[in-house]
Amino acid sequence: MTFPIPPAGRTVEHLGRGPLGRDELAAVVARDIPRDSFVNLGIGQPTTVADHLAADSGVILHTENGMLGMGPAASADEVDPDLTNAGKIPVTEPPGAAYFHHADSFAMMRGGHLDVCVLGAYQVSERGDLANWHTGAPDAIPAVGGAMDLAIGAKDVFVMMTLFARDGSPKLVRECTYPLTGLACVSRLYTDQALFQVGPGGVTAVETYGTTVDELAARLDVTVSRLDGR
Amino acid sequence: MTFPIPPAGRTVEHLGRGPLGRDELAAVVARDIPRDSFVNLGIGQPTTVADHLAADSGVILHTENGMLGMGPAASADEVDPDLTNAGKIPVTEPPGAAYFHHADSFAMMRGGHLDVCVLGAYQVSERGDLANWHTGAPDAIPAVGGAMDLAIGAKDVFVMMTLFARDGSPKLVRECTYPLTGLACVSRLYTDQALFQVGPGGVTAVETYGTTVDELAARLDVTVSRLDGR
Amino acid sequence: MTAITGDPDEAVAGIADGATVLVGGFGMAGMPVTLIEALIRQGATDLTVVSNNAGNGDTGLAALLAAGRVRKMICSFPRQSDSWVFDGLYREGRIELEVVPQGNLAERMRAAGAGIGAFFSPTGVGTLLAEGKERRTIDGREYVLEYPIKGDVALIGAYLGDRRGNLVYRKTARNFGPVMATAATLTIAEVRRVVELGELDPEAVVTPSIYVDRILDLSAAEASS
Amino acid sequence: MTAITGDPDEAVAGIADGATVLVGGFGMAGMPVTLIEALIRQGATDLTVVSNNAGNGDTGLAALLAAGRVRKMICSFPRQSDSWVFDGLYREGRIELEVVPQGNLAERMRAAGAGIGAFFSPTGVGTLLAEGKERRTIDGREYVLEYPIKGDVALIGAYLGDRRGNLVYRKTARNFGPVMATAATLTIAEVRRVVELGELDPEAVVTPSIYVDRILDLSAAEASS
Repeated sequence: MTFPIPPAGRTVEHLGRGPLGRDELAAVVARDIPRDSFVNLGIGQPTTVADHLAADSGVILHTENGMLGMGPAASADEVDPDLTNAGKIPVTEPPGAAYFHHADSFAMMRGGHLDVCVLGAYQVSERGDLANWHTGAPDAIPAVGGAMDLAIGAKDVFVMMTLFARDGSPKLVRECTYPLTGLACVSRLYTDQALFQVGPGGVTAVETYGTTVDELAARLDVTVSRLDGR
Repeated sequence: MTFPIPPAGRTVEHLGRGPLGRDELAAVVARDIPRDSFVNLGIGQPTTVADHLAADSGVILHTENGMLGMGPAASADEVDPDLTNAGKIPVTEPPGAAYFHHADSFAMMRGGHLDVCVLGAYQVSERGDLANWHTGAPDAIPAVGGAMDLAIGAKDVFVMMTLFARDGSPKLVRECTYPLTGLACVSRLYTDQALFQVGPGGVTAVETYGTTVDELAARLDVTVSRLDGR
Repeated sequence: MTAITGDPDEAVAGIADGATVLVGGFGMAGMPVTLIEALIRQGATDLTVVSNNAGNGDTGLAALLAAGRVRKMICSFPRQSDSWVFDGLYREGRIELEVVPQGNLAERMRAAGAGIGAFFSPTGVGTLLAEGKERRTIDGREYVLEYPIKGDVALIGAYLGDRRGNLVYRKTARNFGPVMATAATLTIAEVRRVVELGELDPEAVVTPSIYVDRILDLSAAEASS
Repeated sequence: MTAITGDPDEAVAGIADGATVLVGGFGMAGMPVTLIEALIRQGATDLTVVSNNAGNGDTGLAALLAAGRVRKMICSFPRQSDSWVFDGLYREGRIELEVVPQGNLAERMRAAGAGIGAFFSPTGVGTLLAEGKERRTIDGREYVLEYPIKGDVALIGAYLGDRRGNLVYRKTARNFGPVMATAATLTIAEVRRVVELGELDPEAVVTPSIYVDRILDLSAAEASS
């Protein structure tokens, strides 16, 4: 199922249902990507957003490894080892694509030319700080890839994640405790429980799924506003 | 006529003749460009060096406006307004050429990838400082083009000029009085009267044409050494 | 999304007085003459123009200068055998001039497009054109700090565009176009012809559509005029 | 002048112990596997390797690591599902690691190739990976100063080369190859096939021959093996 775009200026609580499943979450993110945008979808769950973009959305996908106008994942007989996405998964080349090298690809990101980038996260702060590259665990091998470049490299950075970790602790926090990927870079936070705006104005709930803003606010250590100011 | 490459370690005085004509000077520069070099020839007189490169020299010409493997000037029926050299003169495209944009073209220069660049000059100092872009006259419109990039952008910078100005003053000087194009960048100075090495070791005459090292030294305000140390 | 039009006036609509306009071309090669003529009709004035040269003859950029629309030129080589329009304005003190070494000019625009805050360049060290600039020795070599040049608008000439806005250029007419396309808020390209999606080789696209806001299709412009 | 050979061992001759080697590829796409295998046979050790990843599976870069030839990896993403060779060496403390954000990695090599002394990048500001780096606010935005990464050698994979040494790539296998080619003193490319002069479109050449010192022609290598 998909939800309609919420009316401007009003927070919508979708009750009588549970939190969003992974596919539903991807569909909500896809719903909010403006027509004809240039979009980078991060590795992992964000990649699935592509499956929910309407065929006529006009959205053009960028992949950090040097392609604009990337097509869907390749079927078995289409696999070409020279053509993959950032997750090294074989993809396809629709008409109108363009290839470029890594310095040009990251110039495109760093220069602020992408409209939207969708990333996963360990934590997001109320100001929009992002932590998504490193758990900080002493035995973890650090690996950043393009995460820091993407974090600062799009006009809008959307994060998609579950709102709570497996141990029940919130992942939307006052201050990130995990090592940061970027400062004040996230604009919208898509979770199974709710969609938030984050940034200089703090946290504002746009939609909730199977819960109310008040219920969520009680479980979070941040102040959650509503679009309608209540 | 052309001169043989002078024997290593010996300064050669070509007497019984006058100073070099413009064509002869270009031929001497061409003689000293190593086989298979990547070379940029500056606007004006340096451009004529191309006419003296052997057909089998393997030299590949770079033009700052975005081409490697530039061909000779276009004949009347070959003129293509989209294909010119840095002097905006129509040229041709032999097999094996490559085009690139201006940032890439100057990255190639600034990054030190060209073997030789040949420039004209108003003055060259004994240390190899170059002045070739601006007379400093109050009514002159300053225009630098790629001169400063070329001055620092080749492994070897050759300058070709007359040794003396029309008023008889030497153009090889202790300190340039014209505004500088680059510091300590010239390695070899080709003039109608003599070929010099310049740089940290000062001025060394390699060849003279129609005059002796001693005669030249008497007319210059710099110390001129000989390759053989006399 | 790239808007495609055959109408030069539509292509340049909305350019504001006081705008910084990047103008492609090296001499006449790659010069977006039709867009400049439309800009003259459009009327924006008090412009800062960034271009390698300061106009040739009486058309294109020279005509914009002659129309008195340009407050300041940022370029590498204003003085040419056929730059009489600029020369006259300059000598009369009616135009400001910032001379930038050609490679720094290109790299400063690249920096603007690539989100680089500033860079240390070895070009110009010890010369008049580096006076007052921050200087630093790195690894034994001297550099000056150069800042990005960002355009409000870029007017460029390309060879072909596709329906999506991807561009290819032709020979040395490529020059500043691809760099300027990345460095401006609004990039407008004139192309000889717009082709269908799939007609350009994805390996040979020089300017991907993300950098192109509007295309003027000269073949459509001619057909309708 | 670009030397062309069908012999992988000749292609990598002379690489010195202690060299910094830039290795192309993003995962296996663009990875110069035959050159790396030859480098293992060649025997150079104590290498610093700069590459986006730290090896996949047991071949290519992973095999070089397994052979104990690499002292230090500079990369953006060492930890992958199939990076067991690197993971083991790292956990045993037998290899040094410098993690660099992918775009800074590419841009630092571009700077090396382009003669830029250093540049201010907004990527990584306020993170662990910018600790100890010079920081500056320019036009209201925060940046960190990043320095060039220069290679003694670059090993890259391309698609086709021509007799002069011009290279084209194929699809997303292009990735780091063109940047690394500019950033190394000695650039060695393996290509599927070498074609005659004139067979590559001059508009579509990605790496001009000036950046290519040696080409390994894989079609000739196969024919002779």
